[in-house]
Amino acid sequence: MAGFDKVVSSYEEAMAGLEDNMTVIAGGFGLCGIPENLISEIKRKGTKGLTVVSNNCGVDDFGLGILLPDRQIKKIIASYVGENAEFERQMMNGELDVELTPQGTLAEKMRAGGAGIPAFFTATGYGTPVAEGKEEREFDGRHYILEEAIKGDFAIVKAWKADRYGNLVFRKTARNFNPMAATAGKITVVEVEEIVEPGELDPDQIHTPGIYVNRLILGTFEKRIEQRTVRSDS
Amino acid sequence: MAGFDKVVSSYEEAMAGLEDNMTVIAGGFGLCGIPENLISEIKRKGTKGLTVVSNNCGVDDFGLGILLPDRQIKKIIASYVGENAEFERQMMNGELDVELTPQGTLAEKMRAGGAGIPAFFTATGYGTPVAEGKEEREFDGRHYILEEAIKGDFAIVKAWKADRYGNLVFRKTARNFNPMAATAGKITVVEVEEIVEPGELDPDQIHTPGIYVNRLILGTFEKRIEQRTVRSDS
Amino acid sequence: MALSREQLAQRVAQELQDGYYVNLGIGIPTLVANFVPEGMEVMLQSENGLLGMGQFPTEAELDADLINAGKQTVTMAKGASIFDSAESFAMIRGGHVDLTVLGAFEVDVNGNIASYMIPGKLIKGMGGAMDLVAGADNIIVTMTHASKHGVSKLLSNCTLPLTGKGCIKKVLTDLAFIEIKNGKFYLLERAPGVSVEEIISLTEGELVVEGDIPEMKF
Amino acid sequence: MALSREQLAQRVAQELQDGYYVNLGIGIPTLVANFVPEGMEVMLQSENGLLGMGQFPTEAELDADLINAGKQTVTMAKGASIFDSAESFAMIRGGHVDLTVLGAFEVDVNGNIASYMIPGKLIKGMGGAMDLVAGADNIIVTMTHASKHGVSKLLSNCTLPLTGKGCIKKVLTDLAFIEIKNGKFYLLERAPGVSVEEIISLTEGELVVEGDIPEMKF
Repeated sequence: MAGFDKVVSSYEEAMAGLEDNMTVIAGGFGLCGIPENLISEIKRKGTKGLTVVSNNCGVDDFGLGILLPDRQIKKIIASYVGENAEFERQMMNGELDVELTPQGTLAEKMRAGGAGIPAFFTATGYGTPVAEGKEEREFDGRHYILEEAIKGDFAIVKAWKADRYGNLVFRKTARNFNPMAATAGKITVVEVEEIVEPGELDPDQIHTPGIYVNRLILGTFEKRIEQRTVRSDS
Repeated sequence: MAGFDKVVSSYEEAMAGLEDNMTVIAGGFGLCGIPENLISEIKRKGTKGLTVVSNNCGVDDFGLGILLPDRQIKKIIASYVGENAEFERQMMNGELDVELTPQGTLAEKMRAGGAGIPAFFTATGYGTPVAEGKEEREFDGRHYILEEAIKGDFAIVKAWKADRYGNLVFRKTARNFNPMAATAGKITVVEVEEIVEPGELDPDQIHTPGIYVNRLILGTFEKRIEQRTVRSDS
Repeated sequence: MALSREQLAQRVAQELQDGYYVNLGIGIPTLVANFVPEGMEVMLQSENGLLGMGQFPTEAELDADLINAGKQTVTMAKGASIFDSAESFAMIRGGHVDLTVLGAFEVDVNGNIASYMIPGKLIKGMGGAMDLVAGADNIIVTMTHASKHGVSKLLSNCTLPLTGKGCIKKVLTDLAFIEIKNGKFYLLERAPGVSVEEIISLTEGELVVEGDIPEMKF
Repeated sequence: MALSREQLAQRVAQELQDGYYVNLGIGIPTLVANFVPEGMEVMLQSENGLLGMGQFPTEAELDADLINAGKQTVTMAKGASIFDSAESFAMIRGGHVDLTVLGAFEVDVNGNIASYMIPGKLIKGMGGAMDLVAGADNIIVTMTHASKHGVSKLLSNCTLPLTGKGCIKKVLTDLAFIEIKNGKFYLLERAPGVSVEEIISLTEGELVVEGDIPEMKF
């Protein structure tokens, strides 16, 4: 079964082939469901000039934010980039190219990239700065703009469980952008909390089929919480 | 919890409001995962002039095929319409308008209809009869055609299990077009083999969230097999 | 008296209906969940991939894998479902959410809304706001009627970069409940004790006042 | 001797690689699954929503909810996954399937393929064939080289309605294995005992024969 066994044994191996100026699509929303160790490996490698596609850019010392101090990110395509002082500094100084993209459009652009859809129309962003330079068209009396797909040289993904074939299961809202990211990478690398044998996952309950996954690695995760909100136990 | 309880108690109630000349989107592939009792109810009602969107049109005496003898279907949008003598007769005589649509394009048109995407580009069908009258465009040196979304006045869906809120779980390849159909109906009606209480389904394992479902009915199913192929037990 | 944050939320809650799927933005909209009328059930959609958001977790329930669109830890209500971001915005963009409530910096008489960016000052991104205003039919914008310095936020033309064009029909401010149609604001209700004159003076865009304007009821 | 159906399948199977995700069309392509080389694993994609198709079921295993794209009852292989039709064609259209094998009525020197319709005779629809030929980089078409009456099916221009334009690069017929490039057919291999002359005579489109053409090995 060697052919479908996607498991690699080191993070170095997991991110092998990542080169300067590549495009990396990352799953995660805020700090939830981010491929934290794959990001750390990119920091360790010191790869530069990256275009990163991710809903957010982490915080100053966690998530994609850790790639900022060494200026590893040249450009980021994201929907929301608050909560990060170094990010703001680089953006304001023009050291970092930021392409703000509506969250739903971003998700759909990743899905389209993986699904062989080069472009689609959406009402989102019509008449706003997002529409600048994009084709506009009416369907049934409503206005839409044309948005193009996004593909990455690498996609980095965090799942909960996987079998060795790369079939993935996500947990709660840590799913978010991860399934779309997984489809849109030329090389898709996934880190997970548990790896089981093929056949152990219910085929009806697999969120991402292994066909999208090239490399799989078992990790341990900090899972930092960005907004810790609790109620009293009463 | 009345507001989210989607369960109705009769097939009459399930299909109430279906009128002549409406568009009905149906889940199912071949005879697998078809909403067989909802189709029977349409036959019983005698609704005429329907535009039906479904991958196939059943066989002569089962599935959507049973709507043919009384000429209830005016037009069908499908990818494959073999195995049905009455269908062929009506099509050849020009009594039935058939819009052949590639299977993947059909699935994506339904998804787009439910997802607020009025149109998308696909390479499928470029340079073929399917492309006639459609816009063509190049992206990165490849040719694509523009396909528009499909929406229905009704969507009829077969799922395996549901909770009373309309959260759906499908079983094996009976899933097929059902999840997309469910998103694309103004009124989405679902028949299932089992209804459980809200909270009994694992939120991570729901295939179709209840927000897409308007009516839910418990049914019993013949589940006819179109191509019974078995191997010996050895 | 201008409405408090709680009163704003309370008034919005009067627009809820039993069985509504609702998306509540960050800030005042979030408070609406506290005022769902007795005997009524609504289900909260969180655009990061959760339908059926519950209350905040206890310490024991705290789960880093379960957050809302504001990145706060939450729980799931009974009958909740989880999905990916593409599915979540298919729901939103496809018009399946019954009511969306969100804040704004400015709205104008043409239903334009500006809510995500102040050039040179605040550039954090639109998150899901552009999808929410473009996808929903039924949107209530909650905002203060004017700045602390008395500068109206209900304008003839938005001055800030738009979040959406021609998509807002209802605005609830701390002073008034307003409908937008035919390129004008229509005054529907006023906050208790707030005069029509005060509302007129703080509304820069054309405001139509027809007949007696009732006070909001709580 | 022209290849048998089994030999066609056997020759296609030589193009498989360990770890390939493969979509096999109805008919001869389906037989390829029987000739997967020893020690090699491939996973079969069925476009109705199954990755990891197994063999036909026993009577005891028979399940109306588990069929393949030919509507035959099947089983699942270990590590299989199930998904909806949109996801299935996202996989196909997005180029994630490593090899697609399907039949045809005609192909031509420009890589066009006609496989789904004979006007006035056979109008059953394209099913997933148009998506498969448009989405895959690596396609092998299996077909008979000519009709029973000796009419070539390898043409300068397809005469039947196209399934796809410019998307076919490899054709295996009962007589020859052919590559399509630069607007020409290139003869790569011939069936055992079939002469180059016979292939030339039954190929209507321009056929390039360079050097010695080896016989297929089985």
